[in-house]
Amino acid sequence: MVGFRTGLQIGVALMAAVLAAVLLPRYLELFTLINATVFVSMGVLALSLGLIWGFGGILCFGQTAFFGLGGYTYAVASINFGDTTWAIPLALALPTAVAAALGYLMFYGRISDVYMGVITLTTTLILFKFANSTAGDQWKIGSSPLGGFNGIPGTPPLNVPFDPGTQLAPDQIFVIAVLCLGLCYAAAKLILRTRFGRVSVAIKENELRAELLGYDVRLHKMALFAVGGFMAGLGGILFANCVFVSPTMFSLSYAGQVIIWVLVGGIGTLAGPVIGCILIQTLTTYAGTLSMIDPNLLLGALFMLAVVAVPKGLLPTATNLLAKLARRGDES
Amino acid sequence: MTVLLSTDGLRMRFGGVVAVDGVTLAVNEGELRCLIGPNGAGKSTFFKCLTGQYKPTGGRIFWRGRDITALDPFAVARLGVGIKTQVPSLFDGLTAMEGVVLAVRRLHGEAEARRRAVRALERLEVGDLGNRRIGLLAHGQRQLVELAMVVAPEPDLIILDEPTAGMSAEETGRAADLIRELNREHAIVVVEHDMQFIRTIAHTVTVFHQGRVLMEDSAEIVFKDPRVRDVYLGKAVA
Amino acid sequence: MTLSRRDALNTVLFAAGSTLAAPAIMRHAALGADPIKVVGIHDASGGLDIYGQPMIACLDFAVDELNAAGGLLGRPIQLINYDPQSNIQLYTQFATQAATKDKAAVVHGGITSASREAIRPILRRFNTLFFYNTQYEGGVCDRNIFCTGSTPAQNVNKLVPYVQKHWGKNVYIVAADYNYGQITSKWITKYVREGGGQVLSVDFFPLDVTNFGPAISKIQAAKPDAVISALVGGAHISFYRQWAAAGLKKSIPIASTTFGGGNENILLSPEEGDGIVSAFSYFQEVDNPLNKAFLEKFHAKLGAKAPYLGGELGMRTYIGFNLWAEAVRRAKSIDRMEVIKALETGISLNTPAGKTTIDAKTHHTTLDVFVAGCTNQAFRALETFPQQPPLDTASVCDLAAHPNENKQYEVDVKI
Amino acid sequence: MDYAVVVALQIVSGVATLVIVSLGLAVVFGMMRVINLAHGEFLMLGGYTAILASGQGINRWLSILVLPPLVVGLIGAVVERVLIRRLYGRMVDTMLATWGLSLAFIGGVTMLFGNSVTGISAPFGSFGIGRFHVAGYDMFLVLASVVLSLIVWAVLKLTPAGLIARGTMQNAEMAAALGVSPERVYALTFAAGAALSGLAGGLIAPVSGVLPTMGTAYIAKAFITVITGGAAMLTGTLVASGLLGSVLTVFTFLTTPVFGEVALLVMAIVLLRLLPRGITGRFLRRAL
Repeated sequence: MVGFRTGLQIGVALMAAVLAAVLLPRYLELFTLINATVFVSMGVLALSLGLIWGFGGILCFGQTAFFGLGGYTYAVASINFGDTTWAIPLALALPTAVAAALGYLMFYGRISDVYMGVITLTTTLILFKFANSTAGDQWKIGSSPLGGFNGIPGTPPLNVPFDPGTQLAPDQIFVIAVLCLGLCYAAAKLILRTRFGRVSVAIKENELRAELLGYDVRLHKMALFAVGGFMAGLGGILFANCVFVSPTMFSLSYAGQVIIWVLVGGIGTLAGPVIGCILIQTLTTYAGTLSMIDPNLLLGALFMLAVVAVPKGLLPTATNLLAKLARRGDES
Repeated sequence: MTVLLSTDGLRMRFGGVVAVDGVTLAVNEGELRCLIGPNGAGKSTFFKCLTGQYKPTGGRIFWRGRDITALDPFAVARLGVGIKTQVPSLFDGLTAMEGVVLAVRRLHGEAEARRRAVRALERLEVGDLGNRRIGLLAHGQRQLVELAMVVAPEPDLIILDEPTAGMSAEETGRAADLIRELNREHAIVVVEHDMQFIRTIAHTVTVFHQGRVLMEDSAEIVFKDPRVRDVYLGKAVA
Repeated sequence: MTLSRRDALNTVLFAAGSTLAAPAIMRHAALGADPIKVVGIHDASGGLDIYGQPMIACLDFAVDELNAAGGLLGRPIQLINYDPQSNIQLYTQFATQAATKDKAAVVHGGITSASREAIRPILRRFNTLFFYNTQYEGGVCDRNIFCTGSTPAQNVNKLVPYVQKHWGKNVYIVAADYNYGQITSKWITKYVREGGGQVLSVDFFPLDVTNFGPAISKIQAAKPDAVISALVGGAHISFYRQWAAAGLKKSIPIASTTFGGGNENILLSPEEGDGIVSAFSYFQEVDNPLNKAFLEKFHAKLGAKAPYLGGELGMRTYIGFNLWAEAVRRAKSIDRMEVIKALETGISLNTPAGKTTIDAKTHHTTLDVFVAGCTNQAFRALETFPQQPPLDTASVCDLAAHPNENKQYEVDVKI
Repeated sequence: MDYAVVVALQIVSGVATLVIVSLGLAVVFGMMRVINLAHGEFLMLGGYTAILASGQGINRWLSILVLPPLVVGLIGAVVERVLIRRLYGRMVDTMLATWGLSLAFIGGVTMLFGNSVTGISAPFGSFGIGRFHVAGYDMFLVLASVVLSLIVWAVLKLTPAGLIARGTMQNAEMAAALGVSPERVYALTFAAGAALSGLAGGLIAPVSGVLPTMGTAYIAKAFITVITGGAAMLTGTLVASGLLGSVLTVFTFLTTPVFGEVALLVMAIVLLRLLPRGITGRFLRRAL
């Protein structure tokens, strides 16, 4: 059974996604739409970390590992198949499986907090270094060269299932991306209502108590981590569709940004990370067009300000503020 | 009477220190057993071995005759063992009701789990706290909510580690009543160093000293034994 | 990034609610016509800014020069500069923006081959003319792009014989680990073998490697006659520094296809940089009247903020813009196809770097090449090769015969 | 034979570099449990100090060894005062804030100095081993790593200040009751860590280039080294540097620099899987 509140949130989110998918392509210019698709794909990535960190207590410094794996698998598979239809399930399965395997390694090894951070960070860095060093001719999977530092600029966009001749246009890909984000949000909300989701939250609250109640903490964490890997992989597929895959997807700067999106948006919420992601991405892009101030300086200053001024993240702070205002409204 | 939980020559060493040194012990169904001993006698280490938090370095643990040595805590719990730790271990971000529901949700569907959770909270006389956030409760209330979580799945055996730690005299009295009440339906092992408390509830008492079992007998006999007094007063035992 | 006067002006105008390329517009408000939009995409920050800064400065300079002379077709040029921050994703974003939002008449940009390959398909898809003004590994065959920099047949082909003639037959190659370094090292291998020598080994380094200690020991063990470097970016400068620190400068000389392309020679001390030999189609020190006049104007305008125009990157950007402007004048239109057709007539300009002519079949250029040695942080021409055609690309690409071709050819050499 | 000696020397200098770039982070993380993501930028600032100072004609040794720790230590003290102090005990927030700080430093330095700073060349020249030449400065770095480690050890173990610092980190309330101001101790420790990072930046400036973004090349490696080392910050960092640095250099020799780094990272994962509390979580637990 889904509670009223959750149902409402899911309803609103799906409605917003559908509205955005229907309306935005009509009113936005093509370039804005393509940029928006990039942001949305990263929003899915932010959501994945928001879920496992905010609700499972798994601080993953390397969520980009699954993002990149999803993208690369999609690119390599669709170039080899000549059709994107079967590339998608493959590109979802691989990051999920890798997340499960890595989760097995960490959680069954009882590795915790900071150490887990290092292992996940290291994983994405290994993938980064590896992908970066595949510029030579010997690095080929089937008919697809891995391209090293360049990545694979020829990543094919989605085609109509089983019809490789009909590729989707950027505005259609935008619609798909927005719907994916909406569905991921709804799925995350629903997961948190199930026993599995509630136990995961309980594990975040107190691992020992959950264990003493007979729940296999390691299995739950591994499963949640795999769900996160799945979502990040989906984000990677969407990203590959509007940009193309390159080692940057695994890079330290992306890995760090995801964490910042979640923190700025509000940890312990699902919408927060998505909002944080889109805000910061917009800002980064805007900063690149400014010539009077270094973009890094601007972003850095904003992050520091955010930590000191809105330590809980934007969404929770805004919700609290609204609640306060509403209360004041009631009183008067 | 069948043996529920037993150990055979259980040992636990940390580096050069042997905290539990060959403990053999058996708890029967329906029994109320107290493990006592001064600080550092090895009780808590023994408790953590029983609950799977430590993997013993020697000896074996049996549950209804089955070897369960080195099982993980969740697997121990699934056998039907309810465990309460010394420092209350709770889900501070959840409400009391949510916490207790989760305790039974492993075994039952949602509706049934809710019914049982309500019953457990009422049984511990904290039915009115269901909607409160656990993190905001007072110390005594937290102890009771934790007990509700332990009791709710109706385990065959409850293991309590120092249940009276940090309690006032009055609260300790109530805790004693509660344990006796719970003992009507569950076997209980209480790890405790407060002799007064043990006196009010005990049937069979096992005394730990320097990682070994010093003696094991009914409460009256144990408390009269000079060796036990010496242990508590810090005299060396011959 | 240093705050140039232009930036300061921008700041003021920006505050007044004007657009980014305000100076150009303001000066020509009198012309009253719609400005022609030109977009520049170069890294002004991040690890590749040592190349981006001179390119941006030269593009700014070229646009201002043209506007001061009355603009094009009676319209002023509005230059929009984007800084992709050495981030490939931002390249694609800004290229999309240039094509679909700004509707730019032409995009000048891309530094690494990685960034070029990232934006080339986008600009082609959205029918936006693209100028790539960097020395690169050659082989791009696409009617929508003009590559105005030198390619291996022009630079490597001159550098390797110099090395073999003066230093010896056998070389050791160190190269940046991406398509530029990979393909360029194949070209080096090809020319070294043609010269009767051997490539003892090729080592590739990702752009962020700074510790070359082990590589330097390996090179010593291989005992080459010379080292040829195709290293790229700020981090790789450490190689030259560590090479000098190991005291190897006297025993094994270095030649490079990239050294001096940014400001490597200025970042290094004379003891570290002296004696390194490069081949480019331009050096700031090139001695001719046009270059003298150009540098005078350039320094008069930018003053102390003028970047060092090491290798050809900045100058090629200046030339690339002027080639485009000349084509617009001849076509009397900024329409993409009209301009391409005008360029394909083989437009030729006398530039500070010597005469530069568009090669219609390949969309590359015929240009002068200099082999130059670094002395006291400056380059001195050792040999000059006038009017070198882009033979490498020409051997595989003929856009006159196959106008719809769209790929990058690679030389087929086994390393 | 002489090749083997050269390889061995490279391994030692690889380890030494890792020690040098990790020590500052080890002190800040080991003592205060603060993950300073701006550590790499402290190195960068140290490098810039060295280069700017020597550009002004200041003595080379003064520019490399004295000024960077002073300047960066001072910057560290300011950062602690303005930013870190508000965030003690909030590990994740500290990370976000120091990440922001790192970006701001990169941006600020880029705006101030751009990219046209002259590097300094390494002192000492080179010496020959058989057919090979080795940079003398590499050996100086090895010596510097040993001396630095000894200094850190001696300060913490032998001086009253070190004792007070360690005591405060163990139990701030107790220290306060004994009349020590924990705030001052934290501030000084952070500044000391920053100074170490600054010195490291000055030391590596002649070998690697000095660029606004140079810190990013070191932060991940330093972070991984310190964490793999475990609770005993000095011993842990030394042992981890030894293991990881050797793996890095050996694999770089056998394959390519990329696979050298991959090997380092894989080694770190394997170590953490086997020793979930870091190396000194299992061995040498009593060490400093």
